[in-house]
Amino acid sequence: MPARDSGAQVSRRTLGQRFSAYLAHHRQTLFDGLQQLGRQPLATFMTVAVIGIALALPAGALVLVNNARGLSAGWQGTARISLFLKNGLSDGTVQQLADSVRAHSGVAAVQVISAEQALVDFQRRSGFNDTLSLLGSNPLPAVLVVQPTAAYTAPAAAQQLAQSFGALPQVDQVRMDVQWLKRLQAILALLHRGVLIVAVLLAIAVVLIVGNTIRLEIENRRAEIEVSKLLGATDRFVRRPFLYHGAWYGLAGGVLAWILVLIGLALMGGPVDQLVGLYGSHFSLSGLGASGVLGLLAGGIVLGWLGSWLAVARHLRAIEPT
Amino acid sequence: MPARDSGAQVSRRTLGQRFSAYLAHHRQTLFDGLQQLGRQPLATFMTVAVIGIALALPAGALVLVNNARGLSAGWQGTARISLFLKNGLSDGTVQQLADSVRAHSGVAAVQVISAEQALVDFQRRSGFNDTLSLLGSNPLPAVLVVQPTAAYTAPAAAQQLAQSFGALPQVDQVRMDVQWLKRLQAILALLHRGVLIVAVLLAIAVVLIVGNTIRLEIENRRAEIEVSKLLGATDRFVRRPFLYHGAWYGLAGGVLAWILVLIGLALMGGPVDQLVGLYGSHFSLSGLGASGVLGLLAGGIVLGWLGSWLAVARHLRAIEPT
Amino acid sequence: MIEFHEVSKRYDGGNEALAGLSFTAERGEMLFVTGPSGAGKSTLLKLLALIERPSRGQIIVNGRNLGGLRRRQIPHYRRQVGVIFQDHKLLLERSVFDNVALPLVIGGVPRNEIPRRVGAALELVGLLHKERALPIQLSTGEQQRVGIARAVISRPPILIADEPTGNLDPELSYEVMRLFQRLNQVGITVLVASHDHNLIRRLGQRFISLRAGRLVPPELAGGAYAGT
Amino acid sequence: MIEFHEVSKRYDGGNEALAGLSFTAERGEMLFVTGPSGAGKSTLLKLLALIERPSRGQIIVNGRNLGGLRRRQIPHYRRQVGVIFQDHKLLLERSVFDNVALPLVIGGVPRNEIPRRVGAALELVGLLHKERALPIQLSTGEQQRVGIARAVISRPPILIADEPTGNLDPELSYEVMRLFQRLNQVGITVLVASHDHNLIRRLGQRFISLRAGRLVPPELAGGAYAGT
Ligand SMILES: Nc1ncnc2c1ncn2[C@@H]1O[C@H](COP(=O)(O)OP(=O)(O)OP(=O)(O)O)[C@@H](O)[C@H]1O
Ligand SMILES: Nc1ncnc2c1ncn2[C@@H]1O[C@H](COP(=O)(O)OP(=O)(O)OP(=O)(O)O)[C@@H](O)[C@H]1O
Ligand SMILES: [Mg+2]
Ligand SMILES: [Mg+2]
Repeated sequence: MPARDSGAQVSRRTLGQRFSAYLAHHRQTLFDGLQQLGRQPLATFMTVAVIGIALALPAGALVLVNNARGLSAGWQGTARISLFLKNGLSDGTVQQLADSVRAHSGVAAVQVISAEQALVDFQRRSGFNDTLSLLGSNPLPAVLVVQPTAAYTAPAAAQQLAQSFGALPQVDQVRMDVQWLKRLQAILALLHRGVLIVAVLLAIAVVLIVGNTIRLEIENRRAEIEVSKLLGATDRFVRRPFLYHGAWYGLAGGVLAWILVLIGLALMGGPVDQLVGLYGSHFSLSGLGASGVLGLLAGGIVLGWLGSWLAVARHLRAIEPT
Repeated sequence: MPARDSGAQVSRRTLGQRFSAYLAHHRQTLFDGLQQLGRQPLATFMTVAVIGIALALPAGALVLVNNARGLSAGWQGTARISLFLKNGLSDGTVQQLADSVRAHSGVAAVQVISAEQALVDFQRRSGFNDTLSLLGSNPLPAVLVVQPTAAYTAPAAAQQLAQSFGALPQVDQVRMDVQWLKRLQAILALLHRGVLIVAVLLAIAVVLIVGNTIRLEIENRRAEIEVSKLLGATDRFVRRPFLYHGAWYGLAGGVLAWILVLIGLALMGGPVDQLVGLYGSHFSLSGLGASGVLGLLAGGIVLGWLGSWLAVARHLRAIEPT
Repeated sequence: MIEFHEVSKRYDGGNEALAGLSFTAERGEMLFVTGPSGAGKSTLLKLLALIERPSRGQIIVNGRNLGGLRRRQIPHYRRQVGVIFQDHKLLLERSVFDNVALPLVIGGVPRNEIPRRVGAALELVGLLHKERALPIQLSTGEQQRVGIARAVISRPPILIADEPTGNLDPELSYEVMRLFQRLNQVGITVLVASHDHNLIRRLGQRFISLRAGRLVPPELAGGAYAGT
Repeated sequence: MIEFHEVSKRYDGGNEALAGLSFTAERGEMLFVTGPSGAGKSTLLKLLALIERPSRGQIIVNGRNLGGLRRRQIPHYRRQVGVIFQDHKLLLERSVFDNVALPLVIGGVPRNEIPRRVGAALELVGLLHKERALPIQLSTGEQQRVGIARAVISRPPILIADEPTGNLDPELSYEVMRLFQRLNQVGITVLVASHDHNLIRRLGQRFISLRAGRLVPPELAGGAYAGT
């Protein structure tokens, strides 16, 4: 109907005018979405709370795993290698040997326990004061306590390191405290597996929750969608408010998750301090960090948007009046 | 309008007839709810999946905590008390002492390590073969390794036990390996706190999810509620289908949670075996147990019913056409 | 049977939909309410069905003051009043059968009695063949007739109908009104809001006329109709 | 402008709502469609608004075969057709203003133009004072008029109306029809489904008559009306 005065109205508008109207609709939809959330505060809070909880759990788990890594790094002290030296080496030779061991790339620190010091220790620990003082000479050897670097803390690597030191001519015997390390790593593997299961479940849950909420909302706004389509609205026009809506939910859920993680960390602080105190290491729980917070919020928005998209895509056609 | 033929219809029915109609409505509503879930399989699955995940996490956490308790009981072996006896006691005296220690109510087992055995052990572990063979006599004492009963495993109780044995005249020194125990207990405290936080969050989540779903469903069925009320339906009549609906959701969520816990346990089996292997203890993961499964299903139903109730109570009045 | 005493209704928006309205409908009477769009006809019927409460004045139904009914008593009262709504208010996800059966289910009628009575009610409005259809599969006039079947199925002593023939052709409108007359003849008090002056005149029933929430004196109302 | 060629519509339920219907409405014509409840009037208009697709036959609008429109083109086509629905289809949570503005928002009309045009459209149907109200705060007749304002606001070249006066009193009905006539006089093609034979006769417009999905010859149809 090209020449008709009344009908050509819409298409005669300039491209610029139409684009600015388009942008205005985007802007309005964005804030309409926010307003709509505000109009039913309790309902909105319920949905946001569920999303927030679902986001907080994997985020919190991530923080814990990161902290556990830091913690196990702090426990590297346990992965010591003790080099029992041959008897009768002079203090100078021992110091020289300690320096050369210290130069190895896998070694973080070397502590020298001289034969005299070893005897004192032994006496203190065994309580054999009388017996040992009967001995004319000190039967105990000097010991080098080697602290491997982080890269050599894993049982296999530490073992390798120990073997190479065992080959040194001045070294009589090598002992390594790997038992505790193995235990720790087994516990961490267990936790890690658990956290993975939980994280996968909860990621699914977030998409389902947002999708579900948006789906039910679409049902609720079925009339609106239907009427808009009957009046000539395109699919994109109809979809837009739902996508913004989902994104707002996701963002709000992300913020709540952040707060929950902070609370969770505060609550975990006590037991962690206690645990760390037992190992005498310097360690305090680290939080999400700026990038973690940004990731959490962005993740919330993306998941919310995604859930909406899935729900809308599935239901837009179903509502099609044709 | 007592005497009128047409109007008295409803109230003239006998009580028995009305009660059986009432029961029939209950029965029908129950199965209508199930049918309705089946009519939208995907939507139903989404809601049930979210509820199932939310129920599975605290249930799984409970199973893990229970297992950890069992595991730490299996690790009691670590809480040994070593009694270093005075030098020069005869084997008979040592055996006698061992028997009297074994008689103590706090003692589960006593292992005797004679002086000779101790020397062999020491030689093997220290590598001081040559040195010690120089000694004319064995400088090492006999040792009684005491395994406390479960009741005496806690650090404080074990300490007390150790002290009482330290007072025996034949005992020279007492040593106790409580370090590891303290570590384990700190880790368990940490896990316990974490599980508690997660469980509280998820219990809230379940009620919110069911409440939210039912709330949106009520919105969706607003017309139905309104029309029913206009036709003279009581609140209870209107509420009934939603309550059954919520209960069905909860039950289905509970069943799904059960399945998820089973899968989770299967996945955790590997790392747990590895960990347990390190401690040489006999232990295998135990599941929910019959009462746990029943509790899970009942909990699901109750939470679903509760969520519905909350949502319906809040919204029934709002829909009131008056 | 139905008495309005100086009833006013002011909605939250500020509209005075009814302003001091008084009238009486005797037991077993059939009364029409007419008036232009927005005159307050639906408001009057909503007050009777307890969908709205009056701002002032009293409504007495069957000797009972509606203002004195407690919340718990409302469902029972509503079962005594069959209402045909202007917008049908059918349940879109339920079949025609289920829609018509709803008042019986709510009223606790034994299940084995229901199919027979639903069949009879649908027969009355000529829609027995649409029993299994969903409301959206019906034309608007058919929906209106389903609403009528639902309102009469529990044989309530009072029947109120809001524009029951707005979407029906003249012949069907006449038939529906004749149906109301038959129900009225077996003793049901009937109140119908309608614009259809021709039809009302043809039926020869008593009517009251509203304008802006007030009663228009019969002489004036009659005059207005003659002009259309 | 509008041509139906042997159009049939059989719904999933098995009803043949239209059976081989053919007719033409010229550009700039005003045509009424009458017929009893269930005759297929709404179905005819739904086919025109692309709410339903014909089972057989072709519909040509403005030289374009509707069967050839792709999904993407449907929204643009719909903006060329103003529809007044039998059940209003107003958005219940939006104000009257927002409801009437919706076609402009969808059509991408600049925001500053909207209030003026909404005002003008509401003025046409006499509801400017209800601009801020929600649909449920209106009487049914007022809702119907809001639907009319929404349909005409974007000045579509084709206007189709399904029973636009079913809930209006005779005077208002006449005014609304006169409004359609004025729109028709500025070149809009108007198609109206209505039961109101008196009104159609009074307006003196051309009409076609349906019965069970078929065209009734004008002589017979005229005879039928005379009887009411
Ligand atoms: N979606 C549908 N599915 C199945 N049957 C339908 C559907 N819509 C309409 N029908 C049937 O098609 C026939 C024509 O319906 P239509 O709505 O076109 O009638 P109408 O002329 O508009 O009637 P009224 O004046 O009562 O509005 C009716 O018998 C109706 O039951
Ligand atoms: N819920 C409401 N809130 C505010 N105003 C209302 C409400 N319902 C009705 N009104 C107003 O009260 C007046 C009377 O409305 P009512 O529905 O009673 O008219 P009516 O006589 O039934 O009209 P119609 O013939 O168009 O259905 C109208 O002006 C209407 O706008
Ligand atoms: Mg009305
Ligand atoms: Mg129709």
